[in-house]
Amino acid sequence: MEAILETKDLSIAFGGHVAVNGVSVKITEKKFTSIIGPNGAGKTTFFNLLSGQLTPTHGTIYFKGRDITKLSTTNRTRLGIGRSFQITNVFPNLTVHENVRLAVQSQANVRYQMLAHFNHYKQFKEKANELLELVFLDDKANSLAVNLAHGEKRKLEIAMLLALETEILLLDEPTAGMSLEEVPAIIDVIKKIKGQEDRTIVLIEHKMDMILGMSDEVLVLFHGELIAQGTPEEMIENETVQSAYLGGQYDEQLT
Amino acid sequence: MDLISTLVINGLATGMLIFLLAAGLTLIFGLMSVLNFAHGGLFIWGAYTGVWSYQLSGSFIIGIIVAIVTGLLLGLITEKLIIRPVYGNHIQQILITLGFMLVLQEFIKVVFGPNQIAVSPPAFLQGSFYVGDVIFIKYRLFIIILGLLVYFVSMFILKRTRIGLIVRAGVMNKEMVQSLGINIRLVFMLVFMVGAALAALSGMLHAPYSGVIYAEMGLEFSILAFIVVVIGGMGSFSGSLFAAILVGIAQAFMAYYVPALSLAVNMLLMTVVLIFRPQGLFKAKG
Amino acid sequence: MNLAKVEKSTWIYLAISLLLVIVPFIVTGRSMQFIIIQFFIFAIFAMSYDILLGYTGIISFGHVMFFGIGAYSTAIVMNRFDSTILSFILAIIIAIILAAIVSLIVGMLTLRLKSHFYAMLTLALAGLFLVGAEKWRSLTGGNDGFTFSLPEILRDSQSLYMLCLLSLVLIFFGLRRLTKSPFGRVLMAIRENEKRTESLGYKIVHYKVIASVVAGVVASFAGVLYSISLRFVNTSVFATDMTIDVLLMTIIGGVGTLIGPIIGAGLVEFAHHWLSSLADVHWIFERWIILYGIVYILVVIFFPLGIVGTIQKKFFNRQNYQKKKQQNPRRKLDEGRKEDEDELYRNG
Amino acid sequence: MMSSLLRLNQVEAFIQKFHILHDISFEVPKGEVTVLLGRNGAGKTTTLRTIMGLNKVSKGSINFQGEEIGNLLTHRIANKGIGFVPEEQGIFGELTVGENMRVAMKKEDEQTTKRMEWVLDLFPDLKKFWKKPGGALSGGQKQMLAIARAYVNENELLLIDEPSKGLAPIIVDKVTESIQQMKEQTTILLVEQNFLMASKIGKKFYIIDDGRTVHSGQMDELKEDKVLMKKYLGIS
Repeated sequence: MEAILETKDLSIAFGGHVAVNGVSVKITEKKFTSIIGPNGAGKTTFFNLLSGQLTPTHGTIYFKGRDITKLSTTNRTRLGIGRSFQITNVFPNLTVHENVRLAVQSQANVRYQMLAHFNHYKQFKEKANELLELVFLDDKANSLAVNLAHGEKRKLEIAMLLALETEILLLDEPTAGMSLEEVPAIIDVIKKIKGQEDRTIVLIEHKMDMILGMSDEVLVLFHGELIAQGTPEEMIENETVQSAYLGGQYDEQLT
Repeated sequence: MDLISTLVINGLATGMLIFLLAAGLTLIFGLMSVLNFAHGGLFIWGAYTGVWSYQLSGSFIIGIIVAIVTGLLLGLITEKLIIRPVYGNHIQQILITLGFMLVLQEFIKVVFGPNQIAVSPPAFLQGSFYVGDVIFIKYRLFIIILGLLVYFVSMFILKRTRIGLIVRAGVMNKEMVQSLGINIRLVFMLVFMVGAALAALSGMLHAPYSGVIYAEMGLEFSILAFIVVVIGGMGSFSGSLFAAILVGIAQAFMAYYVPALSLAVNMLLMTVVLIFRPQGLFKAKG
Repeated sequence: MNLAKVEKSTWIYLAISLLLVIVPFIVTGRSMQFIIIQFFIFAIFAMSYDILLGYTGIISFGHVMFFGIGAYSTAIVMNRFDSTILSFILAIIIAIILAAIVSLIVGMLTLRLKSHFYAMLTLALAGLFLVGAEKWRSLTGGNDGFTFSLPEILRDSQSLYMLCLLSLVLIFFGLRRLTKSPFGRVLMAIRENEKRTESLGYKIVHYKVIASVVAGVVASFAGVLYSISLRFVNTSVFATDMTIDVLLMTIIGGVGTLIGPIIGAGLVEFAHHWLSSLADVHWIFERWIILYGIVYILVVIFFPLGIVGTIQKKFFNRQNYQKKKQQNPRRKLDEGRKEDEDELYRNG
Repeated sequence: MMSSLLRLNQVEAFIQKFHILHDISFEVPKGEVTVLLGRNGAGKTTTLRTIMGLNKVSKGSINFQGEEIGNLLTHRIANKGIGFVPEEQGIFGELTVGENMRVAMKKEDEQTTKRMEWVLDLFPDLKKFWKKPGGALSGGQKQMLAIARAYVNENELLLIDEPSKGLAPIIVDKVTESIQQMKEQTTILLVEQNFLMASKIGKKFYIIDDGRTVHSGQMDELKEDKVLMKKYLGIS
């Protein structure tokens, strides 16, 4: 199997605190990889390293064999690594539709066009609408993003990420903070993308049942270190994971 | 040699004056993360009220006291009316304090008239003396001593006293300090008042130094103070002292050797610093 | 061009422009015409500032340097060459090229900095230009400045009026199109959330530099008009007061609206004129800046969106509310409660 | 009947315009450890912050020792005798461990000094790193410092938000032990995701879901109630 994304001995320290410590993983192309670990295990930090928000203190990141450790966020996105954020991160005073259209526009490489009216690009408008429909936000297209409820903002995040059509999708807890009723819809969206089998998906998630159903591979982070890696079934059997992370029968899901 | 020493002393005196003004600015920025463009307004109000009472009473000390009191009061008003609604929003702070600067400057003209006022140092600080070949102007020496005094007293308060501790803790985590039972609003108001008083004091001290005061002085000097704060690293007290002295001495030398460039030297210094070290000289990271 | 596709607001603006064409035939007083001309010029200047502040979220305290570059280029060219239309066109070209070069260099050097550093650095750079204008006496005449002559047609108040109006209208529509282009939308995205714009694959520094070049060139053009309206130039065109003025106009009118700065410029210009003429009534009006400063402070605190922004927001909300009611009456209103707590603490 | 130290009655709260707490009602009996449980984003942290006055109460009442404290300013609430250990610990990173403690000490009398000594015996690490900046401590040490800091004043009630978050299991045991010692002297309201830890020290529990207190009972019973655990806590 081809590894599309690979890290070698990736580490980052903030002050004295090592948030990610010597993580070496291979993410297989067109597979669904989940990263689990308790709060504070370094999952989001790991994502930030992959997408370029942070620069590692040492270690290397390869995308299709190419060293991308020093590339900016912008360039990584253009190469094909897109991400959603755990802390909702949209353009508050633009409409929902504009939020998505900005992503569509970037994907279509229309970046410095300053003479034409944006409505000139009908295809962008339509594509943005399609994506909003996909995440069930079409009726909010003309609201300002700032006025969305939290769950809706998460949906918007996903729509923007999909609009970029990147080969890799990094999803940082897409269902965090959503009400229970909203979760299935988002899972459906993710399953739909997975069903198309043309993207590599990496997902941080706490809800074990969700991971079990979809993941091809599970990585377990604990204290910034990769303590186990394997199929979901293997992870459930794995004793290291059991003792260090799951900590007996109860407390895993509480995080 | 004596020429260089004289220039250095001149530069030090100018630097100390700028430091006093910048100290308040950097204190307020470093501790409260407030960009106060009205600082120059506090400076001229200190100068005018101080000079007015100095000339009325004949006592320089009274002038200084009045300037400080003006600073404290204006600081109180500024914090309550102008800064409090816009805590945490840099753009709004810049915009609103700039507007207040204009108002303060124009009010000077309303209260004290639009003309400039001539000021001379008090008798006991007039004149100069020689040590070897180097000339010491008393008033400048006075300013240098006072500036150093302010620096060390402030450092002592910040580093060694409980109130200093609280202020430093408050900068790092406001909510936590409140949760420990401390009224952080009051503490910050005091910090702002002290910063304003420093501005007013520097205005008052500046008056006899330049010999004349006028309302537009505020904006001119606040630009200078901002330059110093940026060069030193915003929020760094020691950085401001260093940068103020640097600017003061650079100005003194330029004024002597390349007078045409003396006005531009500060801007050039800042431009160079910002381009190569945008966080300023005394700060670890941006 | 398909007329049906033109937005309704465009027709309104065109109609207003036409009305303004008639004005000089009604208002024939030279001093009043002069005030309106000043209003047009500052409206152009304020719009250019709005591109920076309102659309891209950049606070510059040195925008006046481009205005000054325009003013001095014109004055110097007209002074050294014959006072013909040709040299006037040459002056415009020089003004624009100079402004473009300076804004490009300044932008590339400084736009990587954080907002408040950028604000101060531009303040300092404008200060450098001011010092330069004072010291380079052979070229600028120092503090006192100099007068220059103009071709006949530009000396005529009515044709000057038309020139300024035409410029205002063209620049307004040009900038409006720019802000509604895909490029303009990216600028707004940068204003809203720089980091996120980056992770969508946009190189934000490029955008900021382009925005500052556009703003610089337009400001320079305003400077050109300013100097020919006075037939005189001095160092005041580089003064910080001028930046503050244009800042006030933009904010009072409403940032990020383009039409706002025009209205702001009008208000400030006319208020200035009217209040200082009241100085005979009471001396306080001589200090009209106090009033103006207080109004401005109140605007920043209570109407941070400015006049136009506040109106637009009201309008937008109402429109949206009605739309929502029609489309989806059953939708629950209290969906907000799931807001991620952490996130709100950070934002709030 | 046990007297309750703190009582929340139908508390509602907003963050910005978002309605986060809808109906929070519970009591914290004196001398016990009461635990708040619930999913991520259920409103537990907001509840603690609202008690502390860091968040406004829009409706309902918060009663502490028979006195209404809803919407008092935070420092006043703190001075009534409530200590707070926030989720992110709130360590002053550039102050030393000693200075962190000094900020907290309201007075430096004999009694406070005694408490300080007692606390430091509980956390010998803090003594060892007395002159080290708080920011350089490990996660566990930070947590201990945060707890020690809240404890050094004579507080009636401690609010502790997820002390086990991001800590290694061995450290969690240490923190658990220290809280167990403290509960002898102080009433504690604990938010905790680590069920093992919570069940060791907690007596009574309340489950918060969707900004509402939906269930309460004794900690011992909860362990057996698989249905409840799955429904609200997602434990299978």
